[in-house]
Amino acid sequence: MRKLKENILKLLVYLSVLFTISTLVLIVGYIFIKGIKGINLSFLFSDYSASGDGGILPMIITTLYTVALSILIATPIGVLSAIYLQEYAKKGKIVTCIRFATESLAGIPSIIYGLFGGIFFVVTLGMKYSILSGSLTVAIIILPVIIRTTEEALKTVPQAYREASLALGSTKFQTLYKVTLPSAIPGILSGIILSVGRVIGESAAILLTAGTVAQMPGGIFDSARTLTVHAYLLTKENGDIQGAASIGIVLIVIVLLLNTMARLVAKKLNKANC
Amino acid sequence: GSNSSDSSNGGKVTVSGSTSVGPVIEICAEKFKEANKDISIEVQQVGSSAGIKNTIEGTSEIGMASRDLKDEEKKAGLKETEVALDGIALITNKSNKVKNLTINQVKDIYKGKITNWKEVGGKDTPIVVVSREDGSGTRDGFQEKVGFKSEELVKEAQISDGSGNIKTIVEGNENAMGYISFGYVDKSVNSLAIDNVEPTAENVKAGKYVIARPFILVNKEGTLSKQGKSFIDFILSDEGQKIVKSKGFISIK
Amino acid sequence: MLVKSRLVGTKHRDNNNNNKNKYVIEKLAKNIFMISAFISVISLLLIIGFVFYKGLTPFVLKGYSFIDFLAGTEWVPSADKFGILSMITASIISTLGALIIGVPVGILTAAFISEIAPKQVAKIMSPAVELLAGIPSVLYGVFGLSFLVPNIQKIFNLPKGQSLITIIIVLAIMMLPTIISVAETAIRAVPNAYKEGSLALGASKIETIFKVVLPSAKSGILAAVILGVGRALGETMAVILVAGNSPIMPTSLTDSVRPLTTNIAIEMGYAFGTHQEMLFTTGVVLFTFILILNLVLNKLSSKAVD
Amino acid sequence: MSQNNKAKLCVSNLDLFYGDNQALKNINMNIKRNKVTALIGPSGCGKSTFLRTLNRMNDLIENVKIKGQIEVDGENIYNTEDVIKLRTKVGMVFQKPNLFPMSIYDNVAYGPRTHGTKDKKELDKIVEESLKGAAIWEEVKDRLKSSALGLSGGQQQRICIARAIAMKPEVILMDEPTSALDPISTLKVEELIQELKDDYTIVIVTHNMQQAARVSDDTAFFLNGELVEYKETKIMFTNPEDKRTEDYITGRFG
Amino acid sequence: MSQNNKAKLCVSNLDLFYGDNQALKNINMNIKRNKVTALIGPSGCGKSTFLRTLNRMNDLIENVKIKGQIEVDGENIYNTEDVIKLRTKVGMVFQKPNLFPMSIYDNVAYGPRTHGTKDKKELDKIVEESLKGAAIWEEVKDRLKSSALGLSGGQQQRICIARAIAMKPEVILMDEPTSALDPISTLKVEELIQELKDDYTIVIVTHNMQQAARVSDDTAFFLNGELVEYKETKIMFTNPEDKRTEDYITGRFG
Ligand SMILES: Nc1ncnc2c1ncn2[C@@H]1O[C@H](COP(=O)(O)OP(=O)(O)OP(=O)(O)O)[C@@H](O)[C@H]1O
Ligand SMILES: Nc1ncnc2c1ncn2[C@@H]1O[C@H](COP(=O)(O)OP(=O)(O)OP(=O)(O)O)[C@@H](O)[C@H]1O
Ligand SMILES: [Mg+2]
Ligand SMILES: [Mg+2]
Repeated sequence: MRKLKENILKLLVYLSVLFTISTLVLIVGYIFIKGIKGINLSFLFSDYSASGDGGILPMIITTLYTVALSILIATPIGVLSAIYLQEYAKKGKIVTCIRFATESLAGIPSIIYGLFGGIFFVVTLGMKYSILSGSLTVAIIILPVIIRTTEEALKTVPQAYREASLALGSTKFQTLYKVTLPSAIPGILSGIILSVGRVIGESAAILLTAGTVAQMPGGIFDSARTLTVHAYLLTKENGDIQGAASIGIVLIVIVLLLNTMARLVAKKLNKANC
Repeated sequence: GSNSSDSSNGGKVTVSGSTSVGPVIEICAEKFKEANKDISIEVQQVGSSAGIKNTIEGTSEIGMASRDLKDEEKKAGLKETEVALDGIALITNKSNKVKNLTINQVKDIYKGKITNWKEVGGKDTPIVVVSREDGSGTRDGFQEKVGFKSEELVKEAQISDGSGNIKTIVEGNENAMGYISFGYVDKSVNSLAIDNVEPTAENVKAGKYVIARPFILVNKEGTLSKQGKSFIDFILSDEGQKIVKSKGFISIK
Repeated sequence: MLVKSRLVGTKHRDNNNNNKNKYVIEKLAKNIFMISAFISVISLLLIIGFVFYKGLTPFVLKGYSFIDFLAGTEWVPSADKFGILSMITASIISTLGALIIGVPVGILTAAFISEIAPKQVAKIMSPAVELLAGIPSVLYGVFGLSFLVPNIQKIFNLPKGQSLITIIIVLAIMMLPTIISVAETAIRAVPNAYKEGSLALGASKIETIFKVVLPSAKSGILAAVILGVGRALGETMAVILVAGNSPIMPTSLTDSVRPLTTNIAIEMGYAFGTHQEMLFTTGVVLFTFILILNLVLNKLSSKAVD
Repeated sequence: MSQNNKAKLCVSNLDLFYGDNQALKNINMNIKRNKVTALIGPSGCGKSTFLRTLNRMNDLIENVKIKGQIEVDGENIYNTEDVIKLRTKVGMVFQKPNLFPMSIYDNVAYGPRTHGTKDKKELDKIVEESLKGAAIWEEVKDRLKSSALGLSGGQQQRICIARAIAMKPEVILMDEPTSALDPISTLKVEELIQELKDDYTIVIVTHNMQQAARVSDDTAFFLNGELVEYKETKIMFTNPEDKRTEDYITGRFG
Repeated sequence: MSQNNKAKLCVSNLDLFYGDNQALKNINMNIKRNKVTALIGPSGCGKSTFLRTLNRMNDLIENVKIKGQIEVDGENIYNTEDVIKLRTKVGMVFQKPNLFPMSIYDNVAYGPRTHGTKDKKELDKIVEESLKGAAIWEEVKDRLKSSALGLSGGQQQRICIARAIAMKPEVILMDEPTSALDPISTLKVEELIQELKDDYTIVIVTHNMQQAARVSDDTAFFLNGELVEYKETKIMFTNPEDKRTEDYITGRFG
């Protein structure tokens, strides 16, 4: 009986893993098989041309701009908010409400954020269609993710660490940046990695705030087209699955690079305190 | 491209709107810039309504639409310029033997009165009807010319938001039938003759192929900049219309 | 005695002044944290306010009936008919379906990576999963449309593959990476002492995982589920491509349906006026829907605590 | 040394390495059935490490290499696949209390439940008996359903003991089980150990010489991973053979 | 009782509640300067709770209500805003070792660094002295840069003591500091306590009566949150006034 239960549970675990791995292999495999033909140097590194076989360099640059900017905006605000909620605010109705609101917002379709950003940043604040408007909008989208994952990471830091530090006459703030935050970094980082994914994958919200101009952006105040928006337009308007898959490959490589970078940073930070 | 303020001709023209019109305008912009290096043109593909709204609000100078203006929009003082015609082709899967339908058959299929391909001379398989979303310019044009209303559309119809998506669906499903703008038709699908009239630009121009609608540019009355005006003029010029033709659309000339 | 002579004596204590600085920094830090939280809350409130303002306009100012909106089954904007009951139904079924598949698979995979897998395997799997999180939803949609849809059509012998079941699979896949990576972090944080305690009582590794590790990581796992569901619900681009989007009441898992999210995304580009506002109302309904879901999930988890 | 047929646990030529660092050096030891064996020695000498090899808890730590063999009832525990059976037979109480974040009741019922006891009444009985056995019943009987983590350190440790007892193992390994207890509870636990030894084999790590003297039949003295001396407690404390043992024991009393 | 001018810490009418549950009841106690005061009592009687009020560690726990007053050097610690100064003055060693996940060196240097000591040489000196003071230097001097969490329980606890000493506080609160230590280290720590008391005021919670008898000048006996008896250790152990004190102490020796 016990063995049976044990085996069933084991089977469930392995089936789950199998499901996860096979979807991973299927999706990534599919994208590679469809898209690899389109990958070549001129595709990657030449300027876009509406009429012919241009490359996607402007989109790559735009994507990097957007990721960097939105993470730069959302991470400090999100992490600091989480610190406030977890370490400073009195546990009570307000915090519960805030947490509840953030969680619920995570489920609003991004197009609604896009419409909001399109009115608030683009028109009201006069930022026009620009990488800045787009980044601010997706920064709001990823805020809940960063807040929640950071909160969870902080929660897992043993109370004993905080007590020890405070008992040594450290202030709450010293305790925070010397003990609590370093212990929470892996968790925070996984939140950021998820957010990078979310930013890179965003199409609707960015389309409505950063626009779709297929040109090399001169700066963050220019409108431009990210890789995902490009893939979205290719699929939706042209049915160009192969082109979308080629962009998919580029995106996967970018995500891989960014994740590896994040991991390296985490390692550095971990070494610094151990 | 940033605007060079020192040149009297320089400046930025912002265009936004329909994703059907967008690609061809993008090419026009590229060509236009070759001759007018100091003018930069920004083309946003965000949908007809958004483009019109942007033009009303002043976010964009010129709006692109693949449908006629609604009364509410006209009231806001917009001026429209027709820049091209677009035929709408009925498409089916490559393996489908049906090559021609009457316009009434098309209507009945979309209203759900004909549900099997054998009723129109094909195999004994159900027809999977694919349509654009409510509000789409292509759909408006299609329904108006075929002669039925939105609420009459068979409820089970597959709804898809973009010519590309419709093409992909039809390409992958032998039962499917959909409609897309001429500019997007290619070898991956069959395009049907309607009442024995082939879907070609000549037939549209000649008025024989009836399922067609205009592409328009709009701008706020009296606010069009010199650069904006010269861009619209370029599109209407022979060179501009050649680009329109080369993308499979129909020149208004 | 040697200890005393060394330890006592000059006190390298900082004086009061120094402490005053610390308290100033402390206050400052706290205020910065508070302001950040405030910014977050404000931006989130702004969005909620915006959606509600837009979404409630037709009912408050234009005399539409909210009941008809919720209970109506016909959606023909150009004929001024706005009923979303069929979409609510589709959303509930597809979300629940995706939850039923995605949540257990995600949690169990996370448990595998953090507790069972050899270190080498875990080291490959964890970034691979994060990679899945980085794939844009459009590509999930493309994959769904050109791989899942034809296969579902073939397997179930249907006229078309766009169906509830396809949505469920795509959503389940899409929530996986978020659930896995957040849950993995939570599971890794469970103290070793708990595991040792359980193993020493003769529990097997699997029993330990299910009875001690997962319950101990509950809060984090819940966060994972909520974020995962959020991602799946919020991402519409993939669903649009595989849903079929017919606004009809589903009668079986093989029907084409239009969930609330795709209704918004698919028509927003061309919508204006009342039609556009009704799409925002759809957003309001969706928001309420997610609110309820979160409430239920939170209740479930707090029940499990004691 | 005792004969094999009396021995419950036979340890021969046991070496243990944490990476390159040898923590146990050629340990040979026969632990007698139904006796209490005390392990003493300075901090870091390997007592906990040794204890943990006896129910294979060291399997969990990476980079641990174990050589030699350990037999329970004549069966080599590092040959069998059935670690669960081993650990059911050989219970353990850890140095730091490690209760699960569940209610007191669920903590104690954890073991029996895991091994298939589902009946509510039976579980109630086991929980009550075990808590009584660990001298904590009176303090917690009114709050069995509240979280075990709200208890004081000493209370937590006694719940840990109750949790181990609830499994009715044959061998109980205790790693400084009373280091967090007050004298009264300590006494109760010591009495309990005395009572249990009729049916159980008990191995206890302690820093408290008096405790070792009071409760144990045999005592083993570890130093730097070596087993320096191992014999009857009475003899060990009155007449240690090795100079180092004497130093250690008298260091305490002197 | 001692006179006020000799008292380092004056506790008057102290009540403490965890929610509705009263853990300390009207405690009045003057803890003498440069003496070692032992707190004894059965598990759960409130010793740790009391100790933690002395440097306001209970501030961290929600739902704690404190009434009455505590003065350090005549200053009410619950009136001052400067908790840092208080905690710098009043160091603490906890019941469970709670080292940071950092190197041994960084753990010990944590306090001084927090208070502005940046100089590498000075830090090195402080770390070495503190580790020596806590009788752990020899064991760890070659692995100062490796993680403190890889140490045995006893080793960890001594690092905790070193970490507290490194701050050079005036009062040191110790919550069962030797419960995880072997007799030799215990002895060393007890010696250390004796040495330190000329300049420091020390409050120590212990379950070990002998330890209380050996190291403390005064002893306070707690029961169910009440201070039952508080006097010179010698008198307390030979001639307890209260029946309950006698029962408790003799329960150990009887
Ligand atoms: N997980 C581990 N990894 C590496 N070394 C370890 C580990 N656990 C223990 N050690 C080392 O092995 C030696 C023995 O440790 P052990 O915990 O067995 O000592 P102990 O006798 O139980 O001490 P104490 O009385 O302080 O609990 C010590 O030097 C310790 O530092
Ligand atoms: N954080 C807390 N919340 C609620 N109750 C608590 C908390 N900490 C302690 N208590 C309760 O307060 C009482 C005193 O606990 P305390 O930890 O002070 O006991 P102690 O004398 O130190 O015991 P031990 O010797 O076992 O460490 C106990 O009944 C305990 O259950
Ligand atoms: Mg040990
Ligand atoms: Mg205590």
